[in-house]
Amino acid sequence: MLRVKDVHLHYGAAIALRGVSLEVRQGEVTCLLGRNGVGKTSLIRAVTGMHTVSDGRIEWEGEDITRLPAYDRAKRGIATVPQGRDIFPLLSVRENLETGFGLLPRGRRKVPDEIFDLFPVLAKMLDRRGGDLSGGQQQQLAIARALVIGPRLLVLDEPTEGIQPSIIKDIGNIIAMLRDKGDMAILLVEQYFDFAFELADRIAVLDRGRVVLSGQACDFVAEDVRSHIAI
Amino acid sequence: MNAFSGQSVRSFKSVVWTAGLVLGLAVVLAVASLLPENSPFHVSAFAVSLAGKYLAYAMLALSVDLVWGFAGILTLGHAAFFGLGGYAMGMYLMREIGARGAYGDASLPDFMVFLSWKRLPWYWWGTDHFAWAMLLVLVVPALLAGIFGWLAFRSRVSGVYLSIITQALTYALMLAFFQNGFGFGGNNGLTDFKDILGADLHRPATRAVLLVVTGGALAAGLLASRFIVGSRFGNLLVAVRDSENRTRFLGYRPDQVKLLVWVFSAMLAAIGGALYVIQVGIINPGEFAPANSIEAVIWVAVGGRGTLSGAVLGAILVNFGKTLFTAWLPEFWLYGLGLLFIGTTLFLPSGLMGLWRPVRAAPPEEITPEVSAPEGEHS
Amino acid sequence: MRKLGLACLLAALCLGGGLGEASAQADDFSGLAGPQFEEMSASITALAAHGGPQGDAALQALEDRHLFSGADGALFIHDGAVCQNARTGEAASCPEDLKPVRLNNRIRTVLAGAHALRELSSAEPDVRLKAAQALYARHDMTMLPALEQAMSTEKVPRVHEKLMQAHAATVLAQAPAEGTQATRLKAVGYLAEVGGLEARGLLANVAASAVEAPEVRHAAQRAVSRIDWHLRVWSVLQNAFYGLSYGSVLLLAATGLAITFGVMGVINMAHGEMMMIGAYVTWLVQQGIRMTVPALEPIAILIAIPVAFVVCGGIGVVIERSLIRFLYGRPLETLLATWGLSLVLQQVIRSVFGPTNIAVQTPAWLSGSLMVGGLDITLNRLAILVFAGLVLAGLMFVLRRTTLGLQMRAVTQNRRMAALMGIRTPKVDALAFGLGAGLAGLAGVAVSQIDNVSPNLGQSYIIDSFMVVVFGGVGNLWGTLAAAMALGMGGKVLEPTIGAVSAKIAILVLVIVYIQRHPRGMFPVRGRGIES
Amino acid sequence: MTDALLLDVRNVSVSFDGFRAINALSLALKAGEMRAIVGPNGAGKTTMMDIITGKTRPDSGTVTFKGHDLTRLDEPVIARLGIGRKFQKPTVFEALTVTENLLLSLKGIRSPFSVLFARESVQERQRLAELLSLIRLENMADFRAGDMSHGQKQWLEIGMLMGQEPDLLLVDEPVAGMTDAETMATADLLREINKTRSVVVVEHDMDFVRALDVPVTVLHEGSVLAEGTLDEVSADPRVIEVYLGR
Amino acid sequence: ATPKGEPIKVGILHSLSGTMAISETTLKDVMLMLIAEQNSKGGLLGRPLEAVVVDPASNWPLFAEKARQLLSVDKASAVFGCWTSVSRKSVLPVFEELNGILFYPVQYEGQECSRNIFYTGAAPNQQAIPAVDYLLSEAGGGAKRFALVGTDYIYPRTTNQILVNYLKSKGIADEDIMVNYTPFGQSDWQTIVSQLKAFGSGGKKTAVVSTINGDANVPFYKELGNQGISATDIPVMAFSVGEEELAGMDTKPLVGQLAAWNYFESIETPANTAFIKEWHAYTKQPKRTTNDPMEAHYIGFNMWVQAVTKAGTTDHDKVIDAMIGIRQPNLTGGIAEMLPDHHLTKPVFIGEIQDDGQFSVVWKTPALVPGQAWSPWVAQTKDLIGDWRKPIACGNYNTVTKTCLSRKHA
Ligand SMILES: Nc1ncnc2c1ncn2[C@@H]1O[C@H](COP(=O)(O)OP(=O)(O)OP(=O)(O)O)[C@@H](O)[C@H]1O
Ligand SMILES: Nc1ncnc2c1ncn2[C@@H]1O[C@H](COP(=O)(O)OP(=O)(O)OP(=O)(O)O)[C@@H](O)[C@H]1O
Ligand SMILES: NC(N)=O
Ligand SMILES: [Mg+2]
Ligand SMILES: [Mg+2]
Repeated sequence: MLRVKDVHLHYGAAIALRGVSLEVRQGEVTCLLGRNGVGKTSLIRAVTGMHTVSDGRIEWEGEDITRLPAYDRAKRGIATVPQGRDIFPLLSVRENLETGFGLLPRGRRKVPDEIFDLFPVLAKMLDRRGGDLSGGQQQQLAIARALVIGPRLLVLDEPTEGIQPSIIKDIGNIIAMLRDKGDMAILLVEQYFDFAFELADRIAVLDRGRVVLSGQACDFVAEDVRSHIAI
Repeated sequence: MNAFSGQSVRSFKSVVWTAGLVLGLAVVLAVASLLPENSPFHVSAFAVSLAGKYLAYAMLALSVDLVWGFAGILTLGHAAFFGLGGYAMGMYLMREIGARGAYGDASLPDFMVFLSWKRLPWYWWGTDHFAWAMLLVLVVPALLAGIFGWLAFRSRVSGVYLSIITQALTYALMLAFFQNGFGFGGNNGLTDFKDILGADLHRPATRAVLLVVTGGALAAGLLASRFIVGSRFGNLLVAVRDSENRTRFLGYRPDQVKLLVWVFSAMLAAIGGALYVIQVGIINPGEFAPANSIEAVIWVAVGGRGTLSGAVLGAILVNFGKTLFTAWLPEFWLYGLGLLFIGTTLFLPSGLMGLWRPVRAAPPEEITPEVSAPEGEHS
Repeated sequence: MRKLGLACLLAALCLGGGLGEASAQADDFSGLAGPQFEEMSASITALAAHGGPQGDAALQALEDRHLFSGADGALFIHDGAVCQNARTGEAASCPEDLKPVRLNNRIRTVLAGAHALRELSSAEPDVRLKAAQALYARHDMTMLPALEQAMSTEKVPRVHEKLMQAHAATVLAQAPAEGTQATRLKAVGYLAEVGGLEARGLLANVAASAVEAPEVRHAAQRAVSRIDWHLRVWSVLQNAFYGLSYGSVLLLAATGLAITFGVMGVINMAHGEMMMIGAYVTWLVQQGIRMTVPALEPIAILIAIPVAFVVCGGIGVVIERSLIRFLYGRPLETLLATWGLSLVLQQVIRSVFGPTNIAVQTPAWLSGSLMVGGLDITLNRLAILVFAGLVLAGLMFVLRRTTLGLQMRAVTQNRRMAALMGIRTPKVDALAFGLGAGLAGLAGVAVSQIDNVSPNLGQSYIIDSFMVVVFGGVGNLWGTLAAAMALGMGGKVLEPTIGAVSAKIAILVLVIVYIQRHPRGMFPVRGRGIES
Repeated sequence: MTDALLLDVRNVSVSFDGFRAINALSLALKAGEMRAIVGPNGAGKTTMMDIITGKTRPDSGTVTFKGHDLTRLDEPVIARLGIGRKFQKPTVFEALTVTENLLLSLKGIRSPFSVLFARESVQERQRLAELLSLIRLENMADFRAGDMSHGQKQWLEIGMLMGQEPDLLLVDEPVAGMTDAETMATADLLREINKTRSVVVVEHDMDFVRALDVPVTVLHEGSVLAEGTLDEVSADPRVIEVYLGR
Repeated sequence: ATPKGEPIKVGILHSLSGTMAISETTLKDVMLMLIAEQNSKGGLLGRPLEAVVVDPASNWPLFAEKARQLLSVDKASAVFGCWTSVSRKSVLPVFEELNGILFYPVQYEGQECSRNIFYTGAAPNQQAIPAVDYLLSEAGGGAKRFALVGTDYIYPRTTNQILVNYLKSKGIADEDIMVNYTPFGQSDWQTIVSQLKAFGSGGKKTAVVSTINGDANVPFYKELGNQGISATDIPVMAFSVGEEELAGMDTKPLVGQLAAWNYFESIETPANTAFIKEWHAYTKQPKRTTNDPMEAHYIGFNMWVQAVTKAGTTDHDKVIDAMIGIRQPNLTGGIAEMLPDHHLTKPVFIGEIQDDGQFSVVWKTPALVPGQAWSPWVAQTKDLIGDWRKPIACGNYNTVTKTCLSRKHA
């Protein structure tokens, strides 16, 4: 279980998170919602280790990981699909998928076939440079890349951005499937409300660096939540 | 990154200050050098010539900062323009010697007599006229920069590719000027100058005037540069520097934008070179050595890239340090200089100017070093 | 003043401006005691002709620098332990004030001739063949009788062949005499067959000679033009080899930079200094081995290869951890820091080893050259060519086929994302920089075999290295290879016609023009991710 | 509004290393028209915009805009002819502030010399204020663009596109990363713009496309798969198969 | 007696960093040794000598700046310095302007005669011409074809210009002279060495005269060795290769190659032996070599000491005048005399490289050769002499027209 406790985060003098607390449980999808610039990505950065927090505490599976560098968190099973995709532009699709192999025991260094079932286009383009892919293809690659390392916590920052509707549906299905396996915790940031609301077990709504609403998804009515993230 | 960002354009008051300071300092030193030698305020001719050299170097640094700090062109060959300006000035000074050379030849400089040349090569014609020589100081480097820049920017040569061809350019010039057959005195270059516009170069008054002229030129250069990078054009430069392609889709021609500063910068460097040669008394192909251009970049980095005043400050301080170290610690000064460069990068990422100009980027300790850096252009 | 006058006199004596010294025993040996080179040469000729075994021994000793002269023209052969009287061969106790008998080039020439003559009668055909070869090159008319004698007894065809050639050369080297026209004509034909520079020289003389019979002269002229044509053909290949070899030096110098700069994006101005350290390590290894296990001396250079790689690599890791790692994302600042570093490293080496050149030995098996047809392939260059190829192949393997290679590329393309994928970026950075520095060290080992090793070594390679990496297309090893070879070949093709200086300028201008047409080098990294 | 063709893409093809990204694509746009383009990831939508704006040269085919053959022109010229573009991945000048970004985009001065001597005019100031409020970044006017969140950059880029006042706007995925409410607002904005200008929009958000209420072109594997109203194309089984999913 | 009073300052203007440090550092060290020795002998005029060391860093304009500093800030009574001709050319105007004294210890191209410079190295007629004489002679192999290879700068260019004229006067035909220049720091000699090889196969005895600059020599000789050119085939006569350069090379393949100098470490005279011993003791390096420019500084320094003693003052004008005619024994025998043109009389030696990194002298000029500032083998200067004695007192006096070309260096 991931526990974020009273986390503050600054960019220089600017403050992006002011005491955010959050829990993400195994076998659940926790959905983070909020308007542009309220700090969703910042929270993801804090959790994955892309940015050090100025105050507060982050625990994963009972261990304090607040000060661990990103690669050590990855080693503990945290995989990330960052906003903006962050594909390695000059590595081939295959190589992009293999960048996480260092975390796997030698025998398991193989891209699982399910991934190509889910994203058939990647199988066709294994030798194309990541940077040459279309935006949506890159997004698919980013998700696939995160799944390759077999994470226990999957962090997704707007994973449906730029993806065609049919594949969004597939992604929804796979997230649901991963959740249903029960051993994976999923933290999902999403603007696509219907998509998020349908998947979410828990919901947290951010506004200006604070959690303004949180709880079990089933406790909320969609329109209430929507109103919190309206302009 | 410590580099100049658009917003700081408006906080450029320091440039005006620096210009005034530089000019004032030059005037004070010049006047003090003319005081009688026993006066407590007397400044030696040596100090005046040193100051003149520093200010000339500062012009080179300024010109580098303009293209590197603002247009993002890391030039590793700017000394080429400095040297060309210097040679043009040297040609005039050489001709001024007239029949006072070792061989007493009124029309041919010594080294030509020495190599049994019979006639002045065509490119030396008219160099006995000050005005023509000054025109050459400006036009030759501008022309070279123009052609070079036009071709390079138009075909979108950028980044290290541009850096390396600027280096190749100055290296090629160095080798060419080394050749005796090239008509510029080979390795020895041009030296042993006597006077300028009839004024004896060895007289304190002449030196004082030259120092003031250099100070004035530098101040003018600073103000002109400020004008160029100030306001909207400065923003455009930054835009071109950070995302050249994006400016194209807005309808700008980044090649022309860059060419404009590039040529201006070359001319600035050339003026610096011309003033340098008068006061240092020699110009030779060593000025084209790639290491010189790299050093000029380093002055800028030490002073603070993207801050015009910083370039001037960096050039003066590093060279002053060099003068001191080479005299005080002749066998260890390289340690001092090397460590200065290393220390500056580590502890003063914004250069000396960063000391009093607030750094705009997030302070490094906020971020784990390993994961903080925004990725550079993947090259 | 007086003392100095004496010194002058002494000096004059030593130099023997023509004073001559009455020797105690005027015999064939006496000239050897010097100081007159004239007499020495006469002695050698005489001893070679009829000096007997003792004469042979003395000449051999002279060649080996084991011949010493004492007072009164006494001569001793002294090789380390044993001392004997050169004239008699008896064991003797060597006096204190012995001086080695001095040689000059003329004496060496005469001595070489004498040596060859002696060996003509060796039992070993290979030795005789070498002797014949030497006599061919010497074509000294005094050798003619000995040559003819040898020819008449020689049974081994290839030796006989060589002797015939030597004979022909010797005949032609003399001025024509009455009635020798037929022999000379035959000799011309013979030499025309042999070809090569030696023969060409002799034939050219004959062709230009005014006293030569027209028939012989014309034959010689034809032979010269034929040989010239052959030489021209070979010289094309020869130049190609020079180009390859020069290119391979550039390649070696650039591979390390292809990592630190090409892959990691660090503008590593201290790259040359890492090469310099590699060269100094080579020297240290050689010295160390000489002092500890002299038997291994010939392969010291091979031992230096891994040592230099590890030492330079280690230094690279230290540099990365203490300096470079603070500068990621500020690629241009690495220029400043590494420039400072290069100044410091140069001065450290200057302080420790002194400012002057140090002598790195070239082992015998790397010296000299291999003749392949008309192609002269120098062994050290060949070794560097092969070495460069191996290094490049190894590097390709590491980058393309190993996890480290993939991680290195990932880290430099997107450091933050790489960390998110669990890549230990600090370790990868350190290893990558270490690899680059280690490769520079390897280049240093190679360069120590052809260039001078001084604190300035790095400075002379840094510009070319950057040029190669950039010209080839940053981040592409094939590009680095192509660029190194293109620059090497280009330079060597131009050099014979326009000279080294202009060739260098021309190459620089060509690079500038080429980059204008191909703004991302020879092997550009393309794609939509790249700003075009 | 005339019926004359503003943009005429005809039979255009382009391949990258043998991969045919655009395959004999034709597309025509009348002046004042707005067109939505949808299609699977990798269908060639962005590439098509690259071709129109001069970033990519087609291997064959012609692109005509106001009578000019765009395949012969380079980016700045095309931009000056009146084509503006918003990129799929928001691209703004990160070192500049929001205001500075907008100021550079404002229609008008483009030659380096005139930029050198340009001073901010009253109209420009007014225009800037309008734009800032339009993209709701008034309180971030002096914020460095590079420090903004993803969505904020999206908005800024839309603002820059407005500032250019082009005759034809090419908008690549404008609402990616926007909330539903913002998405609707953006649709309104585009419709408003369309009153005076022509627009081509690429989007995967069907709600947004629906809100635009304009003809839709479906691209697939580099060519047009279907054309019509949204309802028409959504009913097309091929479109469902390759794009919408069941 | 321990010297007392205001120290007399002696400037040392040699590069301690950069490309020339390789050669010049030694000269700085030898000057420090000479000064220390002089101080232990009671100083000069009873006053101690103080060395002022600066580092012009192989940067020519910096030479001028440092010269100015030594003369105007440190008030150096004499300066010992420079190696390359360009560094000398760069400081010359400064020395003339501030009326300083410079001792220049390196063989050079001549064609210069300043009142403020004492040229203690060889002029072309004290090195190049005798060397070629040797090569032409029977003893030297009787070469009939010459390849003049050099680094592309003024010293080789001028020397070769002089040599070409000289060789032609000796009946060597144009086609038997090849001239080739390379850039500084040339490290790839494959093509040039093979050209030399081909040039040497013209059927005539061929010699190479090398004015290749210091650090390009190692790769040059390595290539010679590898392409199998030995001294007995094509001898190479070098003007810039001394013991110091050899110390950085494996000399076995080079045995027999030649160099022309006015001093060799291997020449055994009591004075030289003592000098070498002192050098080893001073540097605490028992293997450190000595070389020709060091001897030049030794002579120059001792001459200056004599001249100051004679003049009784360090006043520059008086010392300059006192210098002419000062005699100082060479380390290798004979007496060096300061001539009116500020050059020395020197013996000229030809040495062959030995496998121990030393030279063995194989020839020497029968008498000391007086240095000529202006070469008689160059049309423009054949009538010029320098004579700084009154009444001529000029550096470029035309013996035909009986006038000074200019008062330039007066
Ligand atoms: N590198 C940075 N430096 C300074 N400020 C930043 C930086 N990154 C983000 N911010 C600011 O922090 C705030 C939160 O940004 P964050 O990226 O977390 O927003 P978000 O909720 O993910 O928005 P979006 O939906 O647009 O992605 C924003 O106001 C943004 O301007
Ligand atoms: N430079 C290139 N090299 C190789 N393939 C490329 C290149 N540029 C584009 N492609 C390929 O061309 C196809 C079209 O890409 P494009 O970006 O136009 O798609 P798109 O329709 O915009 O998709 P998305 O909806 O995902 O943004 C993709 O399959 C992409 O991988
Ligand atoms: N004077 C010299 N050797 O440059
Ligand atoms: Mg976000
Ligand atoms: Mg797209």
